[in-house]
Amino acid sequence: MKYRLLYFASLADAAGRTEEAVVSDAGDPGALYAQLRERHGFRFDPARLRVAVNGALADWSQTLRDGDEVVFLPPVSGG
Amino acid sequence: MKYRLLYFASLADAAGRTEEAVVSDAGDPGALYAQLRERHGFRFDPARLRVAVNGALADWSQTLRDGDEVVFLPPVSGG
Amino acid sequence: MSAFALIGRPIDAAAERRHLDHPAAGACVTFEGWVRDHNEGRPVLRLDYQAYAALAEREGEAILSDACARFPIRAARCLHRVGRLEIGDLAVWVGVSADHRGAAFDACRWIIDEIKRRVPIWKNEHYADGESGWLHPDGSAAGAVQFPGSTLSAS
Amino acid sequence: MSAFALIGRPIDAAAERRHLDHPAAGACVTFEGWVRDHNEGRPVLRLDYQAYAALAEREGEAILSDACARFPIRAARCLHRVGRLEIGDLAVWVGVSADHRGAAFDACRWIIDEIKRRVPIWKNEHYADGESGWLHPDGSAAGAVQFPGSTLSAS
Repeated sequence: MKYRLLYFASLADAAGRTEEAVVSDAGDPGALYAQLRERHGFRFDPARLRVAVNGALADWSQTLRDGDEVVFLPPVSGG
Repeated sequence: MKYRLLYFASLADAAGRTEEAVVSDAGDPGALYAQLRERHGFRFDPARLRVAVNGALADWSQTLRDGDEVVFLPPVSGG
Repeated sequence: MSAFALIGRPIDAAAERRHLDHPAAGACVTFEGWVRDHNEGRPVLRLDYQAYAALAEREGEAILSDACARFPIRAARCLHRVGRLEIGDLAVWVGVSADHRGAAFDACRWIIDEIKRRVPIWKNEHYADGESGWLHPDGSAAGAVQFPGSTLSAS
Repeated sequence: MSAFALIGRPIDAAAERRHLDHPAAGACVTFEGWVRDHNEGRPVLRLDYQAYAALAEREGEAILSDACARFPIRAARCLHRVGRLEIGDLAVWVGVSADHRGAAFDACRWIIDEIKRRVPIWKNEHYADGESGWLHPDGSAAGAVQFPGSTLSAS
């Protein structure tokens, strides 16, 4: 399936891009992050991240569908 | 001795004036208030008031001197 | 200009706020007290504030100095209106800047609590039914014992 | 206009404050977060805020709605800057009006705590020594794990 990834903050720095289209057999955010972590060398354990699918917070085990926008959120520092 | 009294809020209403010169044999604010309470019908027990002498908070038993400015402060309601 | 002041004209909150600027400050908390249209269930039309100015300014300055000693803050200011105010008017303004927000919140709240507790300022509320009364809080939960104003006590 | 917004230009705090007016409100508490000249002992020159806008606005609105349900308040608003900011710039503004000051203080503090805890906005600090780094707080007392920025990671 094909997913659209957005990257922010240090994840964007590590990936060297702010977005990318990914073709993957990962069926949920947990599996997808494991693949992308290996590809881009992300330093965060998933326990320190949140994940959003199509603009809403989601579970790591939520079933992904073709075309979903997936965003891994590192710890925030607004305010 | 002669004292200058300033009255605020409901004490001014009860006294019908905002200040007055008083000749009295009262030697401290406690005795002076007892006299003025009788004259003007002030409803406050002294325990609910504070007293200031010459612009600074004072004790009820502080010795007054001729010419002192004395102010009995009802409970405040600023803010 | 001193950090506490009584003021007979409208408070310029934006101008006051600029006095709190500090390059090391990351947080600024302000409190504004507005004239409400009701108190203890009674409709209020307007009010008057009266102050014993000499002592009020001394006490106000002491509160701000105490706040700077008690809390890790950079600056603290307070202005309080006197005279006639209408519904929605800004009656009292408190501003605090600090490196971190916890101290700014704590100090701002402590200052307004102390201002209300001990600065010699009194409020006379004018009600929709034509009555008026000085508020003299008695420290109970009800908050205030109300005394009829001079209009009534003349009767 | 919605109560929470990301904004790429300077925040007009006075204009925002007027949106909180309510005739029954007697208290208004505002929080301003300013860009400090230091963090964890390092001199800071400027910073950039980046946001995942769609989710940040959704989370921000949810926080303000929650605040109105949790606290007896009349209005609550928040604006957060994105993009490049300089020392002393206003980065985030929170305002709350309420009948009584206790709820206004409590709600304002709760809102900024929640904003900092969960709204997807990230800060990149640029230091006096030329380094920069995204801040990713780890929940510890130290407050933040710092990641070198892209300039460094290219080396």
